[in-house]
Amino acid sequence: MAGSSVSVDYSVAMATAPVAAADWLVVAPSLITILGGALCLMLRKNTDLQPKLGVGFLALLVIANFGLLIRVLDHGVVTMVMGSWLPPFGIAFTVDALSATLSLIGSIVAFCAGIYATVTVDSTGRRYGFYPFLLLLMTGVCGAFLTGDIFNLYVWFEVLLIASYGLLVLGNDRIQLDGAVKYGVLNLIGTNLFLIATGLLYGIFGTLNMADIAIKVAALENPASGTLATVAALYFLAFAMKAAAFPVNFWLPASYHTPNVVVSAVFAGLLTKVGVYALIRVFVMLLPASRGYMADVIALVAIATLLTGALGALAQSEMRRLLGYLVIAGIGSMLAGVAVGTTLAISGAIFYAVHSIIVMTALYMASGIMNLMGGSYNLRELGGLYQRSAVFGGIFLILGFAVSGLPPFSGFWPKIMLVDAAFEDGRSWLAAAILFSGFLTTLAIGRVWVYAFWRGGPEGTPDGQTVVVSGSETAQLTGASVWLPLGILTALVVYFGLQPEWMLQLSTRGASGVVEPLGYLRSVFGDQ
Amino acid sequence: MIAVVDIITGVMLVVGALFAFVASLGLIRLKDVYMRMHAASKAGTLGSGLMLLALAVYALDLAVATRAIAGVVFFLLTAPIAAHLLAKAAYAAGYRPCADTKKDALEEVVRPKS
Amino acid sequence: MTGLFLINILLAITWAAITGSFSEINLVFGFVLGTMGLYLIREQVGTVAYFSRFGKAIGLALVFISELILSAWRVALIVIRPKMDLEPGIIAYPLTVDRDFEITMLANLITLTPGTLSVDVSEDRKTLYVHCIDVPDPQATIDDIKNAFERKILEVFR
Amino acid sequence: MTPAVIDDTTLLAVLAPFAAAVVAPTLTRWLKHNAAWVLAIVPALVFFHFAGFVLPVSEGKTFVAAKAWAPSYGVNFSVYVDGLSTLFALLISGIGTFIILYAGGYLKGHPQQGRFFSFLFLFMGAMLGLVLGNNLISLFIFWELTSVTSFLLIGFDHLREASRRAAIQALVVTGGGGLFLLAGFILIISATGEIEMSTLLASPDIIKDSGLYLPILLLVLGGAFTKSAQFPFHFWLPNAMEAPTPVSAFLHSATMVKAGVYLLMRMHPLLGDTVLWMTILPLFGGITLIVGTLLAVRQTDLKLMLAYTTVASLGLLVMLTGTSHEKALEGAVLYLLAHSLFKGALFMVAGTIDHEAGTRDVTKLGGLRSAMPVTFVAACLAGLSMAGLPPFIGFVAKEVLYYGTWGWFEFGLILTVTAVVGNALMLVIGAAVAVKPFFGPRIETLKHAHEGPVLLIAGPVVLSMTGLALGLLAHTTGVLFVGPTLSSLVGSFTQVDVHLWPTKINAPLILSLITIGTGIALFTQLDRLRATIAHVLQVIGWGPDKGFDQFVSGIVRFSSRLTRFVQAGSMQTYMIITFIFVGLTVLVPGYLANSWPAMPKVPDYRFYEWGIFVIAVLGLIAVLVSKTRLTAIVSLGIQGFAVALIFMMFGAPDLSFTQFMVETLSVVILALVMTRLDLLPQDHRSTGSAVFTGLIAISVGLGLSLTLLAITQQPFDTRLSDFFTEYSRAIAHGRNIVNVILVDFRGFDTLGEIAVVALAGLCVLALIRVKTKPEKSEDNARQTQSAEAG
Amino acid sequence: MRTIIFRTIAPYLSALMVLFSVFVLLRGHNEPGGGFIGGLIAASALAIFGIACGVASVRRAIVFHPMAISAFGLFIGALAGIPSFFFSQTFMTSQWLIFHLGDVEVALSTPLVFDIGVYLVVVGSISSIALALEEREAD
Amino acid sequence: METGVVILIGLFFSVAVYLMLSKQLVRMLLGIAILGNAVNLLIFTNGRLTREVPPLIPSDLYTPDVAIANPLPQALVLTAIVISFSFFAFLLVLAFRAYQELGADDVNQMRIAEPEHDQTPPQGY
Amino acid sequence: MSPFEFFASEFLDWAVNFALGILSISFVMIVYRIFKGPGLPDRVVALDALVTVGIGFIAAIGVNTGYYLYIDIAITLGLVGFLATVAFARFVLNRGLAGDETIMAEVEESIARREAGQ
Ligand code: NA
Ligand code: NA
Repeated sequence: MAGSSVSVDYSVAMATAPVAAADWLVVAPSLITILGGALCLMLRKNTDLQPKLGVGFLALLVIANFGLLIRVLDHGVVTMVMGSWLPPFGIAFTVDALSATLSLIGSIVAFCAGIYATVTVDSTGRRYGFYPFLLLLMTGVCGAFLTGDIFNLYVWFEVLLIASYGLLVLGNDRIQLDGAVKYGVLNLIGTNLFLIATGLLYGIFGTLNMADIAIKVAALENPASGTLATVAALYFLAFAMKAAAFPVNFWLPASYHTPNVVVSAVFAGLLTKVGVYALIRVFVMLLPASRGYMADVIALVAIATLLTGALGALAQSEMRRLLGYLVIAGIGSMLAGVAVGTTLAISGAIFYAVHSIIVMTALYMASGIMNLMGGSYNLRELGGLYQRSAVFGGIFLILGFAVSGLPPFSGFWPKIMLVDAAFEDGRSWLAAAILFSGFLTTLAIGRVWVYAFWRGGPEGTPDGQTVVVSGSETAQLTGASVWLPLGILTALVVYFGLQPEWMLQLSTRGASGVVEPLGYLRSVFGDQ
Repeated sequence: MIAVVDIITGVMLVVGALFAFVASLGLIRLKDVYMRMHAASKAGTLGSGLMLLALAVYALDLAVATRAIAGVVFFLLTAPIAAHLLAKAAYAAGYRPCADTKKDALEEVVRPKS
Repeated sequence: MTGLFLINILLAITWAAITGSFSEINLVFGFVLGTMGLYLIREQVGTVAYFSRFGKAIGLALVFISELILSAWRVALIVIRPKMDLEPGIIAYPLTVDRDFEITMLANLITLTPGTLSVDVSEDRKTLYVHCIDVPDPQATIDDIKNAFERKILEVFR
Repeated sequence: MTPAVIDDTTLLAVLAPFAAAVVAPTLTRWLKHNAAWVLAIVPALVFFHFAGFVLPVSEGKTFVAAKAWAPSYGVNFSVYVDGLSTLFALLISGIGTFIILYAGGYLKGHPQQGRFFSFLFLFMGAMLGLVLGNNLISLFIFWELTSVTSFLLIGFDHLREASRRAAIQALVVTGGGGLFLLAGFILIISATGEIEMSTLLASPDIIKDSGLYLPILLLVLGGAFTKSAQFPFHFWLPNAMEAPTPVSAFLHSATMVKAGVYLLMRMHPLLGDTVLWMTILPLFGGITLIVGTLLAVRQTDLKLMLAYTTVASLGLLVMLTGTSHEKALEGAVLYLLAHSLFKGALFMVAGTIDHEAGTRDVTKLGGLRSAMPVTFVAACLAGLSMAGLPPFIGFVAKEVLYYGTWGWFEFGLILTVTAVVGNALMLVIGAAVAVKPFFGPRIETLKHAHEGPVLLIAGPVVLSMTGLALGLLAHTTGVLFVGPTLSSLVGSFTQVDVHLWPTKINAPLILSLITIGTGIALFTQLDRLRATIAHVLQVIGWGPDKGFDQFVSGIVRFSSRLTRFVQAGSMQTYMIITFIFVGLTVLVPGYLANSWPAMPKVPDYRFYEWGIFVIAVLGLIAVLVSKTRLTAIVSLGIQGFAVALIFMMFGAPDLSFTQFMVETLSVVILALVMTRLDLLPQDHRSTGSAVFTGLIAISVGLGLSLTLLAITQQPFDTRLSDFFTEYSRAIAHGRNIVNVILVDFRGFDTLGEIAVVALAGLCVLALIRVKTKPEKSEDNARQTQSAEAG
Repeated sequence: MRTIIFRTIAPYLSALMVLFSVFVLLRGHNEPGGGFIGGLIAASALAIFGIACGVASVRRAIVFHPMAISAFGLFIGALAGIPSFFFSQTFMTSQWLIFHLGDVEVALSTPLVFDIGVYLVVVGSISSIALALEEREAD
Repeated sequence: METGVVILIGLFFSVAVYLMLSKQLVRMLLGIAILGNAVNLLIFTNGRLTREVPPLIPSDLYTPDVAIANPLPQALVLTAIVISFSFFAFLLVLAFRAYQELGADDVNQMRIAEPEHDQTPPQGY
Repeated sequence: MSPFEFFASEFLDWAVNFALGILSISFVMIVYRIFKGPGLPDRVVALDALVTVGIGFIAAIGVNTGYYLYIDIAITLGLVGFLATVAFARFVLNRGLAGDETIMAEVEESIARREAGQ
């Protein structure tokens, strides 16, 4: 039965050259998370072991991603073809600066969430798979960032989607179920659109490898026309849904405030950014002509998202819903980068993505602490937190200013890059929208600060007095598990604000990598 | 030899198909669910069983043949059970047989007139 | 125990049948798998009676297949008849057999044979309720079943 | 001439206050309020450092120092030392020193005194970075930092709503203005390609020639006017008086509010001396001057009176800068210097009185001169300088600025009149603040007033004394400070000859006399004047301050309306909108790109193949028309079954195999689940909505069919499949190519896929097993609401 | 469904199906079938078993919690890709071990292990879902 | 060869969408199930269609001697089927639990996450 | 080939197509029953019949293409078809006993029909 008797030239089908052990870093994130997730799942019922295992594997994940980034910075784009099958036939993981950066930042956020969860996720949550869900969510996230195969990208999207479902419903509060229904159905439509577009793309080019597609698209004499135009539009719609761009972002405000706050934190950090990443990868690298063709539409969507997001935040009295809208506003900025599409713009978008991943997760964690301290998420019922802990107040203010794009924090740099790029592209309205959205965000954050922190107590507290709210689970606030992750993320926010150079270089490198993907193609097909 | 096999296969296929057809016809024409079950669970099973065997014959391959037979046996095991369960369930749920059904021994057991 | 062993052998043979290779190694493998399969249902196989007389079993099988063809034919006739004047009914059939396995066997045979379909077994396992597609004379049908099947089953399992 | 590069000590000098900010709380925990003595050393050192630049700068030298910050984006942390920046740096660090001391006394024993110190230092550092900033981006960063720190300082007394409101107001106005400035700067950078102020100043016409002058000017003014509280953005400044007095004295009189003026002066060579410039600035400056003084007169609270005069003075400065007239600019520089000194001093006096007497209401104060002699002296000196009487620097400033305005071609008169009126009213306030509380009969206050401690007195005394000294040494002042600063304004080395006593009777002198006369006259009529203005304001009944609240609540209400509209909360609406966009997406591009397929010919399907299609269609219809969910579920089986047959008929046994299994299992799971559900049997849809949704559905299906058809009519590249076919058995040892693809060629997909399956299992487990907690009461409320809704 | 007829026959049917599912799994590399379909068949077998004889007996029969089985499948599925690391090949490069037992040629390979992983995952998850739903009805 | 299937696919999509636009969760789910089939058929058709020749290699050959159906889309669809099945199962149970806890299968009545009468944002300072 | 062999293969081709044709007609009839009902059990019986006939169809296709592997699909189909029927039977039973409104309506209908003497 085996083909040993027939003589075939393996070298025409398989990569026969020995692979450096370091190249395995490319699959390390996927492997670590899958094995870790599976292990946690097997030992599901040992609820004490779960956090140790989970956080341990997440730490491994961070290390692996860090190593991968180093590898990419040293050796340029790294490619591994699974099963040694030559591209475009096998599935290739192709990692450039963009992929590695986002993967690393994402894993850091997940790691912090893993620690934070040791406090906020009870034994039931552990028993019913919080850590497996989190780890396998990261399988999806990292896989999506690292893969170089469009269908494989779809698979990772699904992995992270189903994992997010699990996290979303964990606990089964009525509000969760409600949120999950909307989140579930709408996101399923999104991934189905992605799959449809991919199927059609395969029908056009007969290939699935991104590099291969990029080459074939470039070879077309009119790359923005014909059925490809429809495919591009479908991709845009699909990823816009994933990225929660207006007006197809209903699922986000409907669900992000419903689950356990640490879950909201992870979602806010990671999910939408994967959509943005896919948008950049597919639109800037694979279908540049279509991007140019649709630039005005994208810009329009970006403006709408920026404004509806920021205004939405102003309209909320519930902390987590407010933050949900801030996530959306941030997406608007990244979309603006995609709309402009220059290297500066894309690097701005990438930097913004990194910033947004960190700061939104941190803000949700902070809102969780606000709830623990003030016994509520509602701005009407919150108050006196600045009295309770000035340090926490400071942290919140830093994060708030960061998300508003005020210097000297991480949000500032991408903002000026994007505004700059928009001006240079002659899109003053886009620039104005970015700035105005930042202004509204400042106002929203200022209101939160005034109500929850400066005000002496809940709404109706007499002027000049303090009413101490009986902070419900203050016990959980003692101990590092809540503060450490928040501290790490805040430190990053400050670091990227004060020392932006490293991230600037990374994002610029990532951006030029997708704008002129020659390095990417070389690493897949060699010098051809 | 091949020719003979072809003929046999053809005949089995036609007969099987006709039985299947009869089963569906019964499904349409018979009056209530219980009677329809007769058609489906007998003629249907026999028909498709025959056609499966036809494939086995056509294959002229022990492996295929044995598998086909195993399959047929399997249907013969499942079909009656399926019918039985469905009939039991339908009756317990309260679905009445058609008016022609004069004798109904289950009536007083399941729905005693009290 | 011998019953179990027999069934295991049967499973092994089934395995050989579906894989289509009666080589020793494959039979052994089939036996192993069969054992695993039986392990799965270890709790349920307690009541099994094993066939004492294989010949009779074969006989039973033959009868039953012929009956099946016959019944299918009858149904066919009934169905394609332009106007059907049927007298369907549900009759209570007094069971002689009392073992689960035998009752099941009988019920299935009845279902697969002319115009009858086992609907239910009474709690006390004394009566089998049978739906008949055309019973001008219930007693006749009951006798049919008694002679056609129940006797044979008793021959096989006792 | 090109600026000389100096070592990094200047950079450190800018950073020093930040370091102080870090240590301040700890230090204060140890030394209590006496920490002020130690902390004050920092700004003092900074002061002396910059004092070292005075002589070289007065010889026309300029210096730069830079550290790379974000080189990939051309951002450096760099300073540009010239006359203007030196003057400001000295004011900030000098006054800062005494503010720190004053704060030590003023907030003595306050639990958060340490935090207060570090906020002050943060601000100080930001301010230094701003005025010395050479790199536009870093300049902007420090600019925003001043807004942020002032937000924290204004809201320092955060338990009081007024403070919170004032803080938000300041943040919104100055922070919002900052965005204009940022846009302006980025435009400058992209228009000129230059990011360093010094290089920009080296070629002054670069912006005017860029073609983006207008937007740049407007955006920069947007930043400057908000920061420097020009009408109509002036309202936040008086409210900022909610902050503790040291803050008012430092930020809202001497330094921060002058950042806008600084920016205008700094960019005068680049943006100034144009019709636009000379129209907008004098206009807004003049209005601000008059409005500010009138409102000041209306006040009785010492701090508020001072605050409004600050507004007025800022207006005056903007007005003068707007003339682009050398003499007027000289006046502006002098006035800037004078104002910082006397206003700083007067604020501290006001604070001291408040601190010692317990009230700041000028009507409740009187005869304190005996109780607080030193404060009294300081107050007088500062007040006289403010009133513009000799021999104070204020007088000198007034002389020069009159000289400037008088000589400013045709509009000179208007400007001069404005200046005179403004100054006269300013004199009134100066008198009211410096004289009224101390003279007249002693009014007893709730706290028995007596002289404050050294920490409180040091500031006022030194500052007012300096005001006097600079006046007496007018010439030196001119040479050391005014000349160099003026050079920065006009963009070329300029020397000035300032003297205290007018050499001959000329217009300025007469104007001064008129001013003084009018002032004294008005002072006697102060109460009536106050009443009149109060009445007028009452008649108007609206001001930008009220407007701010209306703006905020308005935008909040608007946003909540908008959000309710776009996020309506109804799932069906979400779905409809989403699918409308899907429909557009699949139809519009095809239409635009005209990529519709050719008319296909009828395919040669066999009889039974058509049969399968028919079953599929029937299955779909069955699901659609099924009245009850049960029928629908059963019908669902039909179309799934048909799909499996289609797969089989096109040579995909594995697919139809799987499809059969999956379809049946779906039905089974449906049945299992449905066993517990009681659902509405009907799909209620009005004809209208049925048609509407039907159209959406059809457009989606149509668009996808057309696209798919168009694609399948194109030739197809079977490269991948050929490869798999070629090596499936030869290398991968498998004859079922599909399976080999699944477990080998594309095994990684399958790995992800089984992860999905495993997770789905876990999800369902979590869904079914975890019991829902009994919900909170408000959820109950909402539940009932939604019940009513339904 | 508490009926003697069904309850008596179902266990044998299940055993038969499991047998068949293994067959489908093992021959998948060369004929239609494979881990996924095999898994589904086995899962259906367990479902029938559960419907006939109650969920508890199924749980006892399979000893481990179905999700644990599923997790184990995922685990070995991922592990199956790793051996190539030691031959300095890329992830999931298949490794073959072919030897002869009597007349039949037995081929052990990492893809086979992987496929078994798939099988276990599907059996575990699907039966977990089915059983969980069954239980709700039982109670 | 493709035409008929393509038209059928369009029909599948239309029906799926129409059902998903129902306000009844269960019908929505039926729509999702059909949508899955539609997408699978679409991918399958994109690989072009060949009648009745499965991508299998006869046991006596190393490469098939006749033109076979395109195996890749089959593998992709297989993956997609499995995934959509998993999602279907999840959503089904989710709907079931939602119905249990929220007491409604009318999605428009599921207003706990986003209540009908939502709080207005706080005013003042 | 000999005329007999020729006839044989001709006959087989005809038989296969005939069978497939007949079966597709049966499919349509069965689907009609699923439409018509009237009761859930009727539909379930029909669905079960659909599967049963499908098995025959598959076998015919197998003969048509000469791929015997279709047998396994047929076997599996029979298996899951059985499962589906069982599940539905159980559904009918539980809902019937639980007094599900839809099923009760159908039951009433069947009673009415019986009393109407149909
Ligand atoms: Na059957
Ligand atoms: Na019978």
